[in-house]
Amino acid sequence: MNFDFSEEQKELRDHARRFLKDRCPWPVVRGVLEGPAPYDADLRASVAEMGWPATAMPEAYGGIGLGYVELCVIAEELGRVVAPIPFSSSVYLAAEALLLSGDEANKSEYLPKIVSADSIGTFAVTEGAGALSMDSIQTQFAGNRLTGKKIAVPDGDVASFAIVLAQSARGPMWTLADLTKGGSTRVAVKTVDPTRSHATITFDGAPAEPLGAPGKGWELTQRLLDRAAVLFAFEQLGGATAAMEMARNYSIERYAFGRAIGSFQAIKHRLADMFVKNELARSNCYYAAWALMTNSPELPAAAASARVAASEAYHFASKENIQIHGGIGFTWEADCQFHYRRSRLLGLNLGSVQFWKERLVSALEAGAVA
Amino acid sequence: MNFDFSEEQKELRDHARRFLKDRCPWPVVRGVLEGPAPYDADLRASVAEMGWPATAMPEAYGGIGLGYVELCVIAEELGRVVAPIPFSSSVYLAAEALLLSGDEANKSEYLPKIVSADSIGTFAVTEGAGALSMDSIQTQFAGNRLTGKKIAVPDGDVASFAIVLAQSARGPMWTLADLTKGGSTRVAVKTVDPTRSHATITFDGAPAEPLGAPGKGWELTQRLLDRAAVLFAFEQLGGATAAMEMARNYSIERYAFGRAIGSFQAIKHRLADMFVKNELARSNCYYAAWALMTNSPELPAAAASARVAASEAYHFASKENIQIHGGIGFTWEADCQFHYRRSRLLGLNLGSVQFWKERLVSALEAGAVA
Amino acid sequence: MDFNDNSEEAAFRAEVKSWLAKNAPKFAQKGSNVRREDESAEDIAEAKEWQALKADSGYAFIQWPKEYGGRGSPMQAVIYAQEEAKYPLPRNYFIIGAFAGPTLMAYATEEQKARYIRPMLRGEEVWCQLFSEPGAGSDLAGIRTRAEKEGDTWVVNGQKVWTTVAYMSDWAILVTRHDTTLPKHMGLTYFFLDMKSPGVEVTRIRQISGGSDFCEVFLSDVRIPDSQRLGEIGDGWSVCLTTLMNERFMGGDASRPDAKELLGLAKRLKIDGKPAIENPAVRERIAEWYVQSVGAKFTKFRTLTALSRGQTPGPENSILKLVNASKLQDIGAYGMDLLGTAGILADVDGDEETAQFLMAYLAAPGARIAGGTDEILRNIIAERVLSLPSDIRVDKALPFNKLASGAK
Amino acid sequence: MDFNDNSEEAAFRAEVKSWLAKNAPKFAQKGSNVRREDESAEDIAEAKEWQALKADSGYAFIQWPKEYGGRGSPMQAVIYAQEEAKYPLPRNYFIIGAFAGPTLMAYATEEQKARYIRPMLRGEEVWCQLFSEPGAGSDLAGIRTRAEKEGDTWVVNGQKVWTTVAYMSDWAILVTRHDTTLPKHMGLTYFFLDMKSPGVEVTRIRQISGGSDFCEVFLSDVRIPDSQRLGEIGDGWSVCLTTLMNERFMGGDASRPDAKELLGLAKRLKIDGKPAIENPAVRERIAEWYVQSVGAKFTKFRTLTALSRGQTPGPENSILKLVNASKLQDIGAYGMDLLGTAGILADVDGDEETAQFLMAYLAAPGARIAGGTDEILRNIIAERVLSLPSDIRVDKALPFNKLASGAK
Repeated sequence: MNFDFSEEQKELRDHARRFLKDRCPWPVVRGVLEGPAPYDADLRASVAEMGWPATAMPEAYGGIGLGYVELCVIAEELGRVVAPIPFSSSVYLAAEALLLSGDEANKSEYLPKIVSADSIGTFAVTEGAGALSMDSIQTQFAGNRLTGKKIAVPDGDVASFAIVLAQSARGPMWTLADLTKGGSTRVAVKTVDPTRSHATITFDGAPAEPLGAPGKGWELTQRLLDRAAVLFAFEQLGGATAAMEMARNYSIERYAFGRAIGSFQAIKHRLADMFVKNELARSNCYYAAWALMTNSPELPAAAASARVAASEAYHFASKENIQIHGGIGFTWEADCQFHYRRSRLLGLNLGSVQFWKERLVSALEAGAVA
Repeated sequence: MNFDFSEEQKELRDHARRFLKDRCPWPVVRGVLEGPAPYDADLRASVAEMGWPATAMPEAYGGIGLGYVELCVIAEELGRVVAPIPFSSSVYLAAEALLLSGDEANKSEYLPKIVSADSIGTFAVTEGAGALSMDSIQTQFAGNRLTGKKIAVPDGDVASFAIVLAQSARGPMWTLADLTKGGSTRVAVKTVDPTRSHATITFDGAPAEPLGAPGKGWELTQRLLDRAAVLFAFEQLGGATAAMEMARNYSIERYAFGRAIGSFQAIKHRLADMFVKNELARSNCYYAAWALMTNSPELPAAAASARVAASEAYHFASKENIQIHGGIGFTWEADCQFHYRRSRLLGLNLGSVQFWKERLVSALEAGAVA
Repeated sequence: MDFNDNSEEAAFRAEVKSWLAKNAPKFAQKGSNVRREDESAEDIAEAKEWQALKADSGYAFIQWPKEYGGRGSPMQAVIYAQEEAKYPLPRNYFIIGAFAGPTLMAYATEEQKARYIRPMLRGEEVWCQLFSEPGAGSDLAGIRTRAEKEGDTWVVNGQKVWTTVAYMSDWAILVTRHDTTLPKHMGLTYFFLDMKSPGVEVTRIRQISGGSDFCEVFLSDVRIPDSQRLGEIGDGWSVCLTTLMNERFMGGDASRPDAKELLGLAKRLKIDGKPAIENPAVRERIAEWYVQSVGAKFTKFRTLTALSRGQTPGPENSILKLVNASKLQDIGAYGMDLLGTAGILADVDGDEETAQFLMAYLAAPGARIAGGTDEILRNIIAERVLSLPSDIRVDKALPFNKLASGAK
Repeated sequence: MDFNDNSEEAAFRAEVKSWLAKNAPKFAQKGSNVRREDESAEDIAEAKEWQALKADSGYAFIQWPKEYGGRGSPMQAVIYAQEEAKYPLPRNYFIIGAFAGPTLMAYATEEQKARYIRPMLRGEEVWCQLFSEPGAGSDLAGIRTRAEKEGDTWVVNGQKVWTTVAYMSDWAILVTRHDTTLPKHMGLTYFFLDMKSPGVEVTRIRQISGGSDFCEVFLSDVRIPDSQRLGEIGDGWSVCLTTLMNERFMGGDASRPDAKELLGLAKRLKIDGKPAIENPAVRERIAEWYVQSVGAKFTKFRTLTALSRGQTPGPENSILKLVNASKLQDIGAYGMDLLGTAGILADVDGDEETAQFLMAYLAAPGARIAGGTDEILRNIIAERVLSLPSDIRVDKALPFNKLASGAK
C-alpha cells in the first residue's frame, strides 16, 4: 500500500508552502481585493519562475513533466493561501484543454507560453444561470468566427486566448480564440471573490479556429471538467485545511469567560467536525489524484467524489471559521473573508456541488468505481 | 391574536396528561412490546370511557363534537406516552374516512361503534414498497367483492372493518369491508414498533361495498391523508417533546467527569437543538390544527408542513435521546427504545417525510399558503 | 384558535391605520425603510421629524409606561410596528433609546429623567450603547474599559465596538470597569455620557458585505461627572441586566431571501433542460426551509398571543434568530448553487432577484453573530429554558486581573 | 501513489493466500463469519481449533512481538485480516486477548507470561475485559468496583458492564478502585482474574436490536491473589492506558447497508411511477453517502500506507467510527423512508435486501456509543489531533469520594 504523497512530493509541498508563506501573506491577497489590479503580478511572476505551471506539462511543450500528483500538491498550496493569480484558468483549464484536444499546432504554440507565463489562457463555457448543459450554449461558430456571449469567464479580462465551447454546423465544438486579435469585448465583472478576476466576453464575429474533433465539444468538455475538478478539489482542500487551522489557532488565542474559547465543546466539536470533513475530502482527493495520474476509468467517479467532498469541506470550514472568530470575523479588516469568498468561488467555478453529485451518481451507474 | 390552546383546551390537556401518566406508564407499553397482546385492552377501554374517540365526532354519531383542536390535544398526549392502543387507526383514519365519504348509512352504522370502542376500524391502502401512488394499487373491486393484498395495515389484525382503496371499473374506489364476514385473511406482521400492531390483509373475494363517490377513491385518499397528517403530527409532537424531556432529565441525573453530563455543551446544545426543532414543529402543528378546524384551503400546505416538521423533530429527539443516555440507552431494558421505534412507525405510517415534502411543495405551487 | 385581533386590539389597529394613513405618506414619499450607508443631514433631520411626530401622538416607544410618553403595552407596540412596516418610512435611528430609557427610568434622578427622556423619545437626541469591546463580546462582563475616579469626576479609557449609530449619537450608555482587583462581575460601574465629550472618537466598521452598520468608539481620558453614574459603584452588572432585559424585544421576521424567494428562483432556472422547480432535490430543500420559515412565523404568533392575553411570552421566541440566521446563510449559498457558475456574479444582468442570494451569503455571517452568537443562544435555551446546569465557570470568583486572558 | 503491496508485502500476501487456501475451507464449510447469538459448544470448540491452527502457523495476533508468537508487524496483521475476511470462518472470540496480552507482557511476571500468553494466543483460554461500569462508561476512571486487601488477597465487589464474551471467558483483566479517598485516577489498581472464581456472576444484556453481544458481570466478594495484580497498587490507570493503546486497532470497514446498498434499493423501488434512482433527491443522498464511504475507505488506505512504510499512522484514522456510525443510522432510516409505509415491516416478503435497513436503524445507536461515543471521539480529535485545550476538569484533584455524582 502506497497511498500518500511520496517523500519527494512532501518535499515539494513543504518547499511550496514556505515559498507562499513568504510571498503570499494576507496583505498580498488584500491588495488584489481592494486594489485595481486583476491579480498580483509579482506573485504570478515568481510562481512562473518556480516552474509551477510546468509541473505536469510534457517536456515537449516546455514542461518538466513531473506529473499530476505534483500539480495537485501545488494546487493544494495555492489554495491554502487563496493565491490571487491566474493559475487555475491557464493551467487546470486552458492547458488541459489543449492537451485533450490533440491539436499539435496549438499545443506547440500556446502551451510553452503558459509555462513561461507569457500568456494567460482560459476556458469560456458559461452563458447563463443554471446548471451547465449543451442546450444552454448559444454561441455560434461558423466560418471560423465566433458570435455569442460568455459570462463568468475566469481571468477573461486578462487572458490572451480562450478555448470556447460553441455550437456549429457540425455540432458542439471547441474553438480557440485569440483574444488579442479583435472581434471580442471583455468586461471585468464583480463576483463574490474579487481576488480572482472574471469577465464577460462578447464575441462579435471574433476570429477563432476549431480545436479538437468537430462535434466533440461537449464530450471534450466533460473530460476537461473531470480533470480540472481534481485540481480544483486540491485547491479547495488546501483552503479548507487553512481555514480550519485559522479557526483552531484563534480558538486557542481568544479568551472568553476566563478560558480559551477552544476549551468549549461547542467550538471544539465544530473544529473536530471540520477535521472530519477535511480528512474525508483529503482521502477523496488522493484517490482522484491517483485516478488522474493513471488515467483510470474510475476518474469520472473519483473526480466527482473529490469535488463534492472538497467543496463541502471548504464551505463548512470557511463559514464556521468566521463564526468561531465571532464579531471580528465578519469585519472587512479581518482575513476570514478571503476563505469565505474563495470557497464559494471555487465551489461554483466548475459548477455547483449538486451538479457534481449528479455527475457522481451517473458515474456510479456507469460502473467504474472504487 | 389568539394562536394557542384556549384555557379549556389546556385543562383538557392537563387532565389527559395526568390520566395517561397514571394509566400508561412505561410498563404498560413494555407489556405490549414483549407480550402476545396486540394492544393494551385496559388502556383502550379507559380511553373510550373518557370519551376521547368522541372528541371531534359529531353528536349525530354519538360524539361530543368538541372539535379538532381538542382531538389534537388528545393526540399529543397519546404521543407523549407512546400509547399502545388502536386509536389512530380508528379515529384519525377510519372515522375521518367515513366522515369524508358522506355515506350516511355507513356513518350511522360504524361511527358510534368507534366512539364506544365496540369496533376498531382501519384504512388499508399500502400494497408494496415505495411511495404511495394509484399506480401501485392492484386490489380490485368488482361485483361488491374485493380481491388483492394490503400490507402494513395498522391494527389490521384486530380491526373489524376497513376502508380499502381499490381499483374498479369506475376508477379508483373507496370500499368498506367488514372483516368479520369472511373472504379475507389477516396475518399480524412484525414491524419496527411492536407496540402498535399491523397486519397483512389478503382479500380473496371478500364482500365489500362502495364508500363515497365512485372513481373518487384517490382524491378522497388525498383529503384523508391531509386530515390524518395533522393528527399524526400531534402524536409525533407529543413524542418528540417527551423524548426531549427524557433526555433532559437524564442529562441532569447522570454524572461523568465529576459533572452532570447536561453541563457539557455537546449535550446542552444537542438538547437546545431538540427544543428548536420541537418548537418549530409545535408552531407548524398549531397552524395545521387551525387549518383542520376551519377547513381552510391552506390545509394541504399546513398539514404537510406540520407532518414534515413533526416527523423530523421526533426522529431527531428519539435518536439523540438514546445517544444522550449512552450505553444504557440502547439496551432492551431501557425505555428509550419506545420513542425510537414509535418515531419511525409514525414517520412512515402515512408515507415518508420525503413524500410529504413533495406534497408540501405541490401545495405551495397550488398557492393557498401561509 | 384564530389569528384575529381581540376587540381592543382591533380598535387600536384601526386608530393606528387611520393615523398612519394621514401622517405617513408625507414621510414615506421622501424616505425609505431600506438601510442606507451614507445618509445625508436631510435624511437624519427627516427621520427626527417623523420620530417627533410619532412621539407627540403616543406612537413612539409604545411599550414604555404612560408617564414617560408610552402606552405601557407591548402588544400595541407590535400592532403599531406591523402597520408602520407597510410604509417605506425613514430609517429608525432611535432604537437604542427604547432600552436606554427604561435604564434611566430605573436609575437616574428625577431631574435627569426630566432632562433626557423626552428628547430621547422624540428623537431630538440620539443615544447609543457602549457595551461590547474587542475582547468582550459574548462575555460582556469581561469588558476592560477603565473608569478611575478623580474627585467628582471619572476618567474613562478604553475601546468599545459594535456600536450602532455611534457616529450620529448625542448621548451614550456605558459600562466600565472601576476596579480590576474585584471579581469580574463586581468591578463594573455604569454611566451615561455626552458623546461630544473630549476624548470620544468614533470610526465606522466595514463588514464583509461592504456595509458599515456599526462603529468603534475610542475613549481617551474622557471625563464623566459622577452625577452621570447610574446605580452604585460596583453595581454596573445589575444595571446592564436592566438594559439587556429591555433589549429582548420581539425577534424580527426572517430576512429575505427565504423559501419563497428560492421557489421563485427555481421557477426561472433550468436543470438539465427542465425547470429547476421540477427537480425533486430542489423541491426537498424548498420544503425544508419553508417548514422552518412557517415554523418561525407561527412561533412569533404564539408569542404575540401571550402578549395579547397579557401573559409573559414563553421561551419559544428565543429560537427565532438562531433559526433565521443559519437559514439565511444556507439559502444564500443554495441560491448561488442553483445559479451554477453564474452564481459567483454579484450582478446577473442587473437582476436583483438573483443578486439577493449572494448578498444574503455575505450578510449572514453577521446575523449568526450579532445580538448573540448561535453558541450563546443555544446556551441560553439550554440553561434558561431547559434548566440545564451552567457551564463550569472559572471566572466568577477570581479577581479580574488574575483571570487568564488570551492574546486577543 | 498506488494501491499495490510492496515486494515484501506481496510475498507475505501470497504466503497467506496459499496457507488459507489450504486450511480455511475446512472451517469455512462448518463456520460462518456472521455473529450468532446462541452458539453451541461445537461452534466454540471449532473456533478454538481454528485459532490454535492460526497460532501454530504464526497467523494469530500477528502484531505481537515474535517472542510471544506474533510477527511484530501490524501491516502483516492487516494483510492477513484482509485475506482471512474472504472466507466465512468461525466467529472470533479471542480479540480481547490481543490487547490483554501486551498488558501481561508489560506487567506480569515471567512465570505468569509463560503460563498465560500461549493459551491466550491459541484460544485455549478465552479472556474478557472488566472495565466499564453502569456509572462509568465514557469516564472510565470513574469506576467504583472496590478492591480491599486482606493479607495477600484482594476482595473485590462491584458491577461491570459491556463485557464482550464474558459468558464464555476463562480469564479477565480487571480495573478496580482500592482507595476512594485518593483523587480519581490515583485510586485505581489493576488485576487479572479467574472468571470461574466464586462470586463472579455473568448475565447477558439484550440490546434494542434484539442481539446480546455484551454481558454484565457482578463481582461479589471475589477473592484475587495479590500475585495477580498488574502494576503497582494505585497504578491502575497507567496499566489501563497500556491496554487501551493496544485496543486502538485498525478502524473497521463501514457496516452495511452503505451507499451501494442504497443505490441497489433505489434501482428497485419506484417514486411517482418512475424508478427511485431517477429521482434527483435520492441521487443527491446517495452521492453524499458515497463520498463519505469512499472517503472512509481511502482514509484507511492512508493509515495502511503509514503502516506499510513503517511509520506511525496519522490521526486520520480517528474519524472512521465517528463517520461510519452516523452514516449507518442515517442510511438505515433513509432506506426505510424509500420503502415508504412498507419500511416499517421487519420483513418485506422475506426480502433480506430491504430488511437490512431496518436492522441498521436498530443497530446503529449502539455503533454511535460502543467503543467511544460520538462526543468522546470529537473530544479526542479536538484535543489529541488539533491540540485544543481540554475541557475544564473538576474531577482531577478532589478525593474520589468527594466528587459530585448523580443518581445514576
